[in-house]
Amino acid sequence: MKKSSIIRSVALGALLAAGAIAAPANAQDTIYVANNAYRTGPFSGSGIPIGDGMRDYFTMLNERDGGIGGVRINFEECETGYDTKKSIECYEQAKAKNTVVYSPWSTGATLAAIPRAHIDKIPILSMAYGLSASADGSQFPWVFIPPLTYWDGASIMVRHMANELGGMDKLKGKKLGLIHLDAPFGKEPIPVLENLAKKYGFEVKLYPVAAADMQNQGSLWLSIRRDRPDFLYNQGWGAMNPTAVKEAIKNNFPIGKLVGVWWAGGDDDARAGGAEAKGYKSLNFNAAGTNFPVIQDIVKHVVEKGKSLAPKEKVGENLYNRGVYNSMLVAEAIRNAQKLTGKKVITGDDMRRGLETLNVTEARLKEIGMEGFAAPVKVSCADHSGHHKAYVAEWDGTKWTKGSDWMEPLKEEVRPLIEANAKDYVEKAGNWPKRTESCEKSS
Amino acid sequence: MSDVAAQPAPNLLANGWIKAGLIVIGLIAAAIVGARLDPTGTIHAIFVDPFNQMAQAPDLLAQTIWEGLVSGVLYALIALGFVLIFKASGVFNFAQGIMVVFAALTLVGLYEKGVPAFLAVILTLGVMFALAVTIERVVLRPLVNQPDIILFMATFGITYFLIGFGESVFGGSPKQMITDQLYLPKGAIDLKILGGIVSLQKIDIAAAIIASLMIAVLALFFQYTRIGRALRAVADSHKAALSVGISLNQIWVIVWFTAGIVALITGIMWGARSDVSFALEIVALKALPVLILGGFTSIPGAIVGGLIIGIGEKLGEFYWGPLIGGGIESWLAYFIALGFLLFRPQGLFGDKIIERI
Amino acid sequence: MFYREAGQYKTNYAADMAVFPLRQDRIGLAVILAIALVGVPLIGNDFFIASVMIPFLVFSLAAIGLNILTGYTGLISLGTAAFMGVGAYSCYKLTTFFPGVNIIVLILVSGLFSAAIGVLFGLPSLRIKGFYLAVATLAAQFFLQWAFVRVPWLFNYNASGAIEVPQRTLFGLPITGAAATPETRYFVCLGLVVVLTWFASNLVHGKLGRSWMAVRDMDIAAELMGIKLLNAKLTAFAVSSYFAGVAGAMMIFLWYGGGEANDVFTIRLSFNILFMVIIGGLGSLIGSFMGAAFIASLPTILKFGLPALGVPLSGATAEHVTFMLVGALIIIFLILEPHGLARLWQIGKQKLRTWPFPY
Amino acid sequence: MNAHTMAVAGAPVTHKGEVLLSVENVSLRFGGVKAISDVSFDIRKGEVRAIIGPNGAGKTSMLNCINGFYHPQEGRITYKGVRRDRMRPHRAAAAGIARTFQNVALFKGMSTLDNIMTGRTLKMRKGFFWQALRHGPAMTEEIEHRKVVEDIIDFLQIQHIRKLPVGKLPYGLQKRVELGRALAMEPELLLLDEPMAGMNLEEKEDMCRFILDVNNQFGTTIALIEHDMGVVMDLSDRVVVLEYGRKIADGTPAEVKADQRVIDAYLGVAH
Repeated sequence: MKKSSIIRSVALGALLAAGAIAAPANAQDTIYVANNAYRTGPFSGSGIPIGDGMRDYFTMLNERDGGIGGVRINFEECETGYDTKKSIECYEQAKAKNTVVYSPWSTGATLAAIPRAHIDKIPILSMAYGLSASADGSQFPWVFIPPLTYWDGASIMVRHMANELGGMDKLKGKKLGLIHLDAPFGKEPIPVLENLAKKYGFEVKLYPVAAADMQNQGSLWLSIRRDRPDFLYNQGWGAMNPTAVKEAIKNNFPIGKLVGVWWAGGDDDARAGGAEAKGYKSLNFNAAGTNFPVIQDIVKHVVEKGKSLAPKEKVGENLYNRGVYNSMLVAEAIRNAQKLTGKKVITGDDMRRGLETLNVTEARLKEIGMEGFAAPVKVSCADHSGHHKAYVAEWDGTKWTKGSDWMEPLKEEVRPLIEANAKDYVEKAGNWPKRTESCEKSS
Repeated sequence: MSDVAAQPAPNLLANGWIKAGLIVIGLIAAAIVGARLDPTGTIHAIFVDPFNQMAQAPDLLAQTIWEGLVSGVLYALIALGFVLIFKASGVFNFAQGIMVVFAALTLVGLYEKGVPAFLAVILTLGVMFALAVTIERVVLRPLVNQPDIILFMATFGITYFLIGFGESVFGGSPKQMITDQLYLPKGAIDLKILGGIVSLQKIDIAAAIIASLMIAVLALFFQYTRIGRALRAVADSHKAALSVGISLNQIWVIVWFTAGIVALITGIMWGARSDVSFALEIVALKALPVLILGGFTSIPGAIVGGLIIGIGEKLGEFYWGPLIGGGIESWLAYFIALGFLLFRPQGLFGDKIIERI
Repeated sequence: MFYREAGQYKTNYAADMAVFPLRQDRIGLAVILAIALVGVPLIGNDFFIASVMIPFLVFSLAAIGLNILTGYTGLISLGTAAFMGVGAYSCYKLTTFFPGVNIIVLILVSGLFSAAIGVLFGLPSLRIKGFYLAVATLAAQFFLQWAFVRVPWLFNYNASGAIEVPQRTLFGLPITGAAATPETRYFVCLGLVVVLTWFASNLVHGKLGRSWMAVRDMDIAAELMGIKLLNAKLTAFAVSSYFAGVAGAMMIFLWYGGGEANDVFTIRLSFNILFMVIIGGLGSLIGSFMGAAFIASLPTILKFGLPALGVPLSGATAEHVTFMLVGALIIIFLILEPHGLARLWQIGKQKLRTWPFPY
Repeated sequence: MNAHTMAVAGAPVTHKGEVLLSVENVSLRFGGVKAISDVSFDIRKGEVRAIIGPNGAGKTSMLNCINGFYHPQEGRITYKGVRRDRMRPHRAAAAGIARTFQNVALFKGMSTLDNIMTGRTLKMRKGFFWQALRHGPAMTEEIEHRKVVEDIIDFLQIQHIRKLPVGKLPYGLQKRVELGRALAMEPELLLLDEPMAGMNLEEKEDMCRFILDVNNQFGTTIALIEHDMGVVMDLSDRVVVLEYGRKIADGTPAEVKADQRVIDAYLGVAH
């Protein structure tokens, strides 16, 4: 009898729990913001600082200002472990709880959520990740990808290369290697790089890294030694990045020529290389460090009160600040939506309007204590990304510093590709809902 | 019933080696003919070009082989943990990979908590011993005499438990291995030979030396100690060993502890090459083709298998991988193992299986 | 007491050979089907149907597939996820080539491609046995996973590398694509799973099933009975991969609704399905369902259910606890009953039969 | 007895003379170990042929050669006039050779009924799709063969264990089920490897009766390995004696009993 009673109690518990999921506990005086996070799994090294930054900014707003526009933010994390199955569950939960915005935090989760969001009318904010084509607001009214896409990133990489060499015309005959995770995320930059290579006469070499071999890149770096590329662009994530930095040092590849996408800019990624990693670069659109009023406020209102999950020395690291930056976009969009609608508690559709007219100016950045922390961001009805500037950050051995000026992406190259791809996506999906949402006059 | 077809033919093909030889000869012949007929096309790219590359840049070839050798040693170390446990308890220990991560994490975690490096090593060994005792008490003892697949599943349970436990204690973020504190060498020796540079990382050399030492120690341990003899007895037959008064429970603890030590050393070495994170658990799967090649019960098999797989996959990826887009390293090892297996189903060092009935 | 078969006489062999010869079992089955058809859609909300029930059905089908191979034929496979992937990608290609054909037909046909690939990777099984074979199936897992990324034809050269699920309808009602409601998708899944489970049950109770089990229990004796080992093993691979393939197609088309599919069919998924089969009970179709409920649905229910019940467990901690709990439960169940949940169920039935007397 | 099984083997096969299977100069080695060296004998249609000898004499290896499980390196095996020393076991089964094993080789996870039903595998012809439906022709076929199997169950008096998994049955019953499974194949030649090992007297008597019935009623030719000399003398028509892989005697039970080499072999006299 003992065995079967265990089974029965487990079954009973399961039923109770299943029933309890049904009731979304959403009080009326808060705004519910769902956020995926991955504090577990092979990518947790990158996921933890980002999650902490996202969380701490909202906690700070609640503590300092009592929320946004007088409404507290009910910020809830859903653990995905960077697993698409779990992220779909998280999406369903976010939907059941009437979230105003959904941050998928992985390209796979974004791709799975995009078709649903159009039916469920939930805005997706995939900040500089996800489907590049979704920057086309006329086809993807519910998806936002500010401040720039992977394709913009790749074009900035080419611009950086040209700057280092002394002009676009110097690109001819050069070799650019792309180390990338062998998955859709990693392969994103390929079309843009290939187009640009044709145009400027340089060569692109691909070095794919299978997810299972993220920490086992020996033969890949041998190929790099053989091919001797002039520059390397690393579209990597998680455990792949520190390994790449170490291997570059090991194989005597000039570390200053290795440039990571913004996700390869973790402090731990660079730290893995020790002193020799000095000069490692990564694209970036937010500043690292604690020397900003906003970070100081977080330290004061959150970290020092013991309400943060992050250890104090990790606050202000690059990826932590990236999380803060993402939360800032969400918060500003909420504020914007409140202003547009005059409501305090907004809905998903209000949030979409808020995002479509998002305009964080230099002055506004200063107001929220982010002067010099990031570049201004403006999103429009047609352009859901903005294709904003980024800069090249450089690791000085202990922290990330600004290694270049802000650079514009090659928008004229990227935008037509985005529109063509958006059309292609919509055609293949069949019966894709036509945009019916009207654009705001004010934008 | 007409059975003319059942006339016996001289069955040379029954011998695996002859069959393998014939196939290899056939392939080479086809390749040579093909390459002649088609000097620039696919066949040339597959059968001629890679060898040209090898001849033109012998330094890169040497480097590739060295890289293969080093990762082979590390695969072999993981495989060694499997073999030890399989020999003594017949358990196919899937948890060996996570034990590597867990041991390395414990070491680094303790160091981060302020424990001096070498004390941390000793404490980690203590933790691995406690783990071995716990596994024996909680998992193996109640499951004694169950079919292999059940024990195999139980090690999956251990894996899941250790993932959750490890992450909740040490956190999920990757950690730096404390190489300096353990006096492990850094930097590289650059040999100017073969018309280029062959760069040997000192940590890799250390890994190879430590692995060889450990294998030697294990061999001596098995050969000359009382416990070693008992282990071999258990490996041959549980029942016979029991009947001469060997305590199975004690043996299991010892063996799992030994596997834990191997795991710690593996973890330090792998950790020094990249970093200590849960992603390492996936690399541990590479030990499976190594086991297949070497046979589940042979320690020399694990070593030789590791080297074959390590060198084979590096050469394959480096010289042939680009032909089909690269990244073939993720599956090449399994195909190499599968290829060997078709000719020797018992592995390179296993005894020929005679089926009795 | 509650579960007496006394008084139920069989007057012909057909009745005796029925899958559920007992009246109580038949009533039980009818009740379960009624709950699945009426109860779940009525009571469950969208979250429950989309995140608990649909995954449960999809995994049950995959587990049945693996159970045919591992439980009935005794061949361990660690490549189930890859075979599921073959089904998903075939279905995607089929929807591109035959946009007019009903999606349910395409899902069923895509299993055939998976079966063919399964047979190909099953060929070594004649020479390789046991754990050695398990590792051979890993070759399939890693190779196919690589192919899903590396062969752009498979995902129609989409820049995103993802499978996009087009909208398809049945009787005018969308059943795939984002516009399909969870209820509709659930009913389609339920229909497919019920029909395919019925096929599976027929197969394992017939000549083929007996050949598989004979190969599993003693391959040498089976061959002396005139069973061709290669045929038996390859049909097992084919049928098993067919089920896996259909489950994979269902997974992408009816559950995920598109996305980065190579990211889905990973080794982890293969392991999970193996857990389901072993925890549920090797060689038991009912066990496959129980295993799927245990391994796939329990973590979801724990993760979302406990916070909803007021247990302060969230984010990473919940994930860690889930991992530890699943690990511990696997070990506990193996110790309590190595033959899986299905055997526990049988013991429970036996108890009910004799209750309130001990014998 | 039942009409059905009778009908299958009802042909007049009483003349014991025609050679059904002949073994000529067969040798079998495992690596360097010679299990059988240069053995020749024949089995005639309808007879009960016993193979006896001390442990390790190569008796089981001999049976394994006959049904294709081992392939002898030298010599030839001819069955019904066709050479077949290289065939696979399933071909032997198709040609009408069935067998039981020294250590019961039943399918332990299956019921008695299913075990015996596997014996009918070769006789069932309905394809995959009918099986998947389990209606119509496939069901008719199942029922038809179930009837045959029920007849065998009746014959062996194992009705009560019909639905039990065989793994949990007592040894004597397992042996009986195994015989039933072999009979279900309706073999022409039945190889029995120590069918009475480990049985008590009563069980042995039952088993003897079954073997004789099979031989008499269905005319099945039987080759039998047995250690119990009493049983061998009672049952068999002719006996071949092996020692250390060599044949040392061949003849009627009476002749063999009187052979000095056989007596030495059994009493362990040094040669």
